[in-house]
Amino acid sequence: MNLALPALVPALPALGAAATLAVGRRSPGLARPLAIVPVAVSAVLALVVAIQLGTGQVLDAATRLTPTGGPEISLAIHLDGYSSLISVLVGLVATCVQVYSTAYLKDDPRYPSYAALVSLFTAAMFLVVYSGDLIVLLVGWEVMGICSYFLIGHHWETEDARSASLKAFLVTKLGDVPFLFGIFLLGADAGSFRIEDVLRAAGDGRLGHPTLIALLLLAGVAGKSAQFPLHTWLPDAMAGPTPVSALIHAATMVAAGIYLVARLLPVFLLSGAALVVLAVMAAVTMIGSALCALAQDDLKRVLAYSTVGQLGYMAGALASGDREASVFHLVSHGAFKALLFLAAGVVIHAAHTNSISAMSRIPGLRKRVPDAYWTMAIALIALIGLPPFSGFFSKEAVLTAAEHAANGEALTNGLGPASAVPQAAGWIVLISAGLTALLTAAYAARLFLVTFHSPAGAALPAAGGAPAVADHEPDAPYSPEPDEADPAVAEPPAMRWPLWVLAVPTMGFGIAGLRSDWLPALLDGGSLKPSAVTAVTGTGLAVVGVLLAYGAWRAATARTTEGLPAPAEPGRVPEQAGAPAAEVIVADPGRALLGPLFGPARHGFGVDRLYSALFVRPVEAAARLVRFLDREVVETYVRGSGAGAELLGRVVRLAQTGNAQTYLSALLAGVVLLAVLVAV
Amino acid sequence: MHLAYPVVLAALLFSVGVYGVLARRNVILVLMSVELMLNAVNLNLVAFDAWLRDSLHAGQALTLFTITIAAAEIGLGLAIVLLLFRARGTADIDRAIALGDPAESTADVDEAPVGTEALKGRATA
Amino acid sequence: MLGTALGSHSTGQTTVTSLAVANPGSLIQSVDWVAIAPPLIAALAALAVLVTDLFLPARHKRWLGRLTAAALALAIVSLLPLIGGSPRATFCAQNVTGATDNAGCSYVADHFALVFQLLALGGALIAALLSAHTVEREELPGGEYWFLLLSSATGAALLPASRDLATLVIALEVASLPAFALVALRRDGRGAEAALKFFLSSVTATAVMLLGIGFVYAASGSLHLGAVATGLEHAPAQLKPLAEAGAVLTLAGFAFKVAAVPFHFWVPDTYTGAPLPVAGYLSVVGKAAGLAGLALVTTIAFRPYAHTWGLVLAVLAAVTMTVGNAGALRQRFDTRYSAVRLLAWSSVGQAGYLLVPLAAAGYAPTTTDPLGATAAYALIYGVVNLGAFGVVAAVGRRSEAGVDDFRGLFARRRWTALALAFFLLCLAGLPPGVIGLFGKVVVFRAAVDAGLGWLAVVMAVNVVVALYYYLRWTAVLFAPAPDAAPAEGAGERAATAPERRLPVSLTATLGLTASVAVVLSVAPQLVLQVVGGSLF
Amino acid sequence: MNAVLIALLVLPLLGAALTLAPVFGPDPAAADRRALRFGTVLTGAVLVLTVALAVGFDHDEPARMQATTDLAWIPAIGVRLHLGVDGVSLPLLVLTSLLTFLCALYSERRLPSGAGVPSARSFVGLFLLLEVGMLATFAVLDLVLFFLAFEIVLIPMYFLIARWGSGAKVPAANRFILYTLLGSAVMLLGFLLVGLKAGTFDMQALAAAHGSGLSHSTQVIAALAIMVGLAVKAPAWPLHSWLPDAHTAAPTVGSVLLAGVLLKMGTYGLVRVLLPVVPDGTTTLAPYLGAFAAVGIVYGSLACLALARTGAKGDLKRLIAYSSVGHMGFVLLGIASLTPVGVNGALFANIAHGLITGLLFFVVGALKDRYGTADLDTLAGATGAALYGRAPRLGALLAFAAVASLGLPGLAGFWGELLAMFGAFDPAEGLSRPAFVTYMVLAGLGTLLTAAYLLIVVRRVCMGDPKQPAPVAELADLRPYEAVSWTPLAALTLLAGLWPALLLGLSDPAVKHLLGGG
Repeated sequence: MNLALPALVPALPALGAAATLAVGRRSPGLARPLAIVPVAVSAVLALVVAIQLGTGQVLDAATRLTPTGGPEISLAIHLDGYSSLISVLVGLVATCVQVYSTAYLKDDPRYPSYAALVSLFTAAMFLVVYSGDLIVLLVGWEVMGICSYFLIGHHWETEDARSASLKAFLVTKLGDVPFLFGIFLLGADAGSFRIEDVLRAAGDGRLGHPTLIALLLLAGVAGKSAQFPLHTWLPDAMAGPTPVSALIHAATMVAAGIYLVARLLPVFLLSGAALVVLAVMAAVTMIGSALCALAQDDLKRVLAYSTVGQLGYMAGALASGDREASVFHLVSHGAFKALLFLAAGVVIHAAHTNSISAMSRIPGLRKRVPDAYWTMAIALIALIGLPPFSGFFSKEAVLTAAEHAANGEALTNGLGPASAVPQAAGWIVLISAGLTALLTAAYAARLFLVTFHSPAGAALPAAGGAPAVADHEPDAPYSPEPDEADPAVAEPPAMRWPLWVLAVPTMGFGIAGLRSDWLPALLDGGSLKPSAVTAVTGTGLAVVGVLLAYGAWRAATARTTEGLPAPAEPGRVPEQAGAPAAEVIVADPGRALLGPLFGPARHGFGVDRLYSALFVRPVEAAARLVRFLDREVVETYVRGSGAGAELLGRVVRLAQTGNAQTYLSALLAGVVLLAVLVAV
Repeated sequence: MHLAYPVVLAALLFSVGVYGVLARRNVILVLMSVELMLNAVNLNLVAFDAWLRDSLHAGQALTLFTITIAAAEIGLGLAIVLLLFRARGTADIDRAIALGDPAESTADVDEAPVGTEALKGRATA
Repeated sequence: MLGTALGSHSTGQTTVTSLAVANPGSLIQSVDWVAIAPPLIAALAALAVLVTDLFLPARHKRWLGRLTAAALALAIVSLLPLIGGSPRATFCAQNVTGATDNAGCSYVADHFALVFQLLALGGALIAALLSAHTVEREELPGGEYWFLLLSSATGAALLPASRDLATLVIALEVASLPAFALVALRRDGRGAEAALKFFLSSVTATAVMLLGIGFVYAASGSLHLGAVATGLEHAPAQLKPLAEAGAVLTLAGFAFKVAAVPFHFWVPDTYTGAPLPVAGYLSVVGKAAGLAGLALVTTIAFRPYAHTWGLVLAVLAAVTMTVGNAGALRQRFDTRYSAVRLLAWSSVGQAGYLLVPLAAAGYAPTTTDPLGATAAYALIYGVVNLGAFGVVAAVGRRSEAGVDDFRGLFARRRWTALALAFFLLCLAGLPPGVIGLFGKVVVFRAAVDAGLGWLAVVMAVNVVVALYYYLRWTAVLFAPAPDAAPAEGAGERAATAPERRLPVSLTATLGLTASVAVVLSVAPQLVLQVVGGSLF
Repeated sequence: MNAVLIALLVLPLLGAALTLAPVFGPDPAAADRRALRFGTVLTGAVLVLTVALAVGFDHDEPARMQATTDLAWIPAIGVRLHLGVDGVSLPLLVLTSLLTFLCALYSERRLPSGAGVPSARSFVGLFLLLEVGMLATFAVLDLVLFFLAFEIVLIPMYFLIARWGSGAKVPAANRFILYTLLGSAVMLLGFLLVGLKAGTFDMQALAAAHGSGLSHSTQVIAALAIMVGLAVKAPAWPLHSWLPDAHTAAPTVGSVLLAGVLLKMGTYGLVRVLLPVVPDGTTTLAPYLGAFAAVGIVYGSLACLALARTGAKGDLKRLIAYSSVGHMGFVLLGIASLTPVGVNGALFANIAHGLITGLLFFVVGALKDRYGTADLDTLAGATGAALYGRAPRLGALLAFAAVASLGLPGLAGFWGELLAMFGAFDPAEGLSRPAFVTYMVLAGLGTLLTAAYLLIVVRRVCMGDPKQPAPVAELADLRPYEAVSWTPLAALTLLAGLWPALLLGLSDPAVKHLLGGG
């Protein structure tokens, strides 16, 4: 299998990006094909590479990029089952997003720069997936970060986009600095930055202090995959256009962290402590984000918190030593979460608002965007993890892995001794995974019911017919112009087609895990069949979650239809270009389920305020101190020496009185002084 | 005669000369006290020459030269004093201070030398 | 250290012209006329000028200037035969015991003497060229001016070659007395006052020096420098304080001439009061004479007390340059005479740099000879300083040029401004003034080699302080021309500055000094070769 | 080949001399135009010569000194006219001639004019003299000549700032020249101490001796003197206070050269003189240099943060000057680690900083010309200057430069900082490992702070609400001459980022030779 193909996969979108940037301003018409074709071709190439590689094979090839005086940095490729699986996912999602964006941002003047950045992002993601050298991986890693910064800041007219982009880049950069130190430690101990050398060194036990390395790498992963301590940037990143959220903040970039840990799992298996830390991190992320998702009013923020939660799942699987389950869940989650975001995009596009309570008061929303409605339903079912769809299988794989780790025989599939994974990690992951399954079912159901099926929307056709969208009062339900009513306009084909393409893997991909010669053969060969106990408990918890949400929703709608206004909650809605809506929550089961937790959950448990108090304010104080230090202390030294010279000059001039006798007396005094000095 | 007498006398003469130079207001008297100092030195030289019993009599030779130099200097000195008197109308040494450094102007004329530094502080700090 | 150096030169008593008869026993000594040629020519020229002045009508007075310049040139040329081979000594007394065979001689034309005679006579020549224009414009008494200049030059040329204290004193006085008269030649209040201050300070310093010489004579028993050195080594213990005091007092006289710190007060007043070329002459040739005297006295006569006067000179050097530069720093640019006053303070500062290698000679190991650094720096300083005085003469009418008259000179007279900028940067020691930079490098080298680290650092700081006022003056040169309605004072003076071409003598001076400085900048080896070999 | 190197130095010198002669015709306006054109042509010729030198350079043994000329100039004090180029100095030569050519191109259209600004002829003369000083510094192999070249640069830059600058230009120029002169005077003392004790001023011979002829105490004193002198030039933290004033007052072209090349002379001096000649002294002082470097990185970025805050009345050029202090902190950290990795990183960061900060100063200078002021608050207003909307290409270029400056991998800024930190991660033996690891952590924190203030600047300048009232109504986008003179910098930043072997391949063997001393 010649090396041209894998080398071409990351190169093509990069060249496409350059071409789009170059030609974008002069002939916007050309920008669309230049955006879609390279990404699509590279997706196909990724598939070809995957097929050529076949199952259970590892390909390593490298050429020196540069000497450094120490360990060399090389352009290396490390292809195995994981890389081909994820590269195909990335190719698929990226192509869908590019196609989807042509319609979504049809009338946006800055489309060429947007498309170029998405292509550059895809190239960077391919580089991370294929790269065999840690430093080159870091290059792809940070280029992804800067592309997400620019894309989040696409609508730089709005204040939210401006602050969200800055916050996203700084939080990920905060994670990347320890990540770099982790790479240094690995490079120094293994003598080279090549991943195969690092893995061999881990195998021979030549790594000096694995726990420190693992923790440093975890910091980077937490930053990039929005895990507990550094997750605050992802919900705000929803200020970017929805296709960006779909591509970057659902399927690819956030998955890079998990992919890296999967790649370097032997290093992590060397230290039990790191695995426990990973498990605790995953648990807190899962539960916290699920609770927050239950309380959000913005459709995209619900999905963002859901992504954070699902990434917690994958991290939990890794904490229990089974990277197969984690990647299996990663791929299936990538598919259905991308689908959810794109469908959400359609709904937001049609409803001109992000807030689900405002959507709930739009009559007949279901009718207007049927495709989005059905695909969203499928995706939500996959998210909840009910049997037929892929979500069920991948979630069960994670639960089985946790269960095995809990009773001591972790499914490390030959990467390390089963005993390497402490049972505590297994128990933490198992319990939190169960609880999150229930909460996930709850918020998914809440989302679906409130958005599409709230009675107020259906029961108030009469209140419709309000004038055009421009001047409608903040809390009046928005009613569409006549032409937007029929589905053909609300859902242009370019938006509809990708939904169904992504729906296929959402439904079918789960089965691929059943047969041992399909997916497991591609990966490490461990079985991915869910064990009976976890299957039953998992699904049971999911069903209970749905029922709870349904019950709470029924009660809430019953109360509203009798005229009892639900307690008004003027929530701040970071809306997109849609109408500002400080809306009244009509019938929200979340409030009933969460009770007292509803307020804090809505604002992400105050983590943002904590961080600004912990980090931002001390840095600003330090900056003011430095400015004072620079102006007062260093300056006084310099100015002082200048003034010293001036003072001496003034004294010398004063001595120059012009009187000859003063000169003579000074002269003789000097002579006497010298004579005494010498003679004595 | 022991060496001490002429040397002490010379020292006394020299200090009287120094006092005269520093204290007198009239320039001519200052000139006279300078002459005193020179003669004190001559006395010294001659005394040492005798005390050393120098065959080459270098001391006395130098005294001769010093006397001629003193004469020349006084000639010139008086000419200068005469010139000063004719130009300034006074021989008072304290009045001849026209050439001193002009007083510090209150505002610095050219751009304020703020920020300029000789960095003496910097070098020693 | 000097003894060994002198010893290495095997010199015989070379009888030269038929006039001198080698008669060892009798008091009539053979006189080596070629050796004493340079000061002799200058002296004869002085007499010639004095006599011809009587016969020349007023309108031919200019010829005296040309005669003086020719005589000085001839004197410089007469240095050439003495350059090669071994030093030639004359006026020797047989019965003086000294470390080297030349110890007894009063006049030794060795490498050291030749360099400083070149400096003295060269400086005098440039000053003569400079003063041709001033004598004519300020109606100074023609004959007397040239006679005094030549006689002072004779004294300055005699001093470096003299090897006993008496000749040193006489040479110093011969150099100083005409200078008092030169300063007073302008016959106005300012000239008189300047001359008075110069006179009083000089005379007092001479008296102190003679006192010191008396004590040294008492302690060592002889006046010849070589003999004094051996005498001081064997001086009895109770005479040691007397000898050391004598040594310091002797240094006072020369330190006055070099304008070291306690003796520098007369410099600004005298330079501003004196006619411009005289000020230039004093700042270069006067200082060179003082320096030569100091070098001779310290390195030959007081060699046993090397460390004491080494420290004294180091402290003196440090304080002198600091005071000189600090004084110059606060000069105001708008008053009259501020240009000359700034140059006066700058010359005090430069005297500090000149003293550094002398101090280093006290500490230096016997191998290297730091005196070369003083000679080299003095040569560079001489050329450049006289050039600067030349430009000040060209711009200001009498010596009243304020620095503000130079504002925008680049627009009016491009090449004069460039010349002054070049001279100032040489004085500051910054490229494009490359020769100034190498002068400073050589002085730094001497200090570092002798281990005087602290002095080198003080000098570094002083280079920076000095740069400030040199640069401000250079910046004024290139400042935009004074706008339409200048302040009344400056405007009136600037407007009347004659736009016509410079007189021939001034252009000659500026051309000579500028070309010498540029040639030296391109090939510093010409002047720095002095640094390499041992001077004595 | 050595003829090319000599021509490289002589050509601008003759050009500078020529501008003094009235050779450009009587009419001042035409003469100025011709003089500027002459300046561009000459600097272009110098660029062609340097490229020829680079092409002719024998790339597979960059450790050997090539194109050498060795003539005795002043035997009295042992100064030899010794020129030569190796892997360390070649990239710097190319960078200098490139930046000077681009500045000449830029100033042909955009010379700062105004009341009291001298003629373009003297500008070109000073400009060429500046180029001679810069090229000579990198090409010379004799300590005293290095000091001479170091000083040639001072007078032209002083006049560039004092005459063509803006704001409090004369005090800033005075502070620049006096501060740097004191530094170089102290450095001269160090050179003389080494030269006298070792017997020769020739860098190659001294490097070969690798400090054998010098006692330990001499080495420490000499190293201290040289390090202080050079630390003033590459502003190490406590000695940096001349840089912000100089940059705020300097004209655009002056700022580009001051940041692009003059700072590199200091760090180049550290690598060329300090490391090989006084190794023991450097090893004793390295931890302190590392400490000052690390503090410099954090201090510089915090100062920038203070300036970038709204309402802080921060001047954009002053901010970039402080960012230079931060970036040069990385270079000094790399050098202080005394390892091949660290020093390679330092040299790479040198070139990268030259390119990126040159571009930044060009763009900010253009902004200052368009808005009339570089004050961030007036520029940004309440929400931001929305440069993306009003002048998209200019905004994109500023964003590119800012992103490159914060060390985005894939652009030139990353490799220097990476290797410098990796060098500090395991410093040479004999240096205390924990100290250097703390410096590395501080440097890591520095990169985060750098990213913070640069992106704040991008946010306040490039982003913003277009409907917000702007200080300047109509804003011209990228002009053709600006595009021509800036694109090479952006292209090279990208090229050096994607293909670091272009520079590291040259410097690695040379650095191993310098450190190894063999």
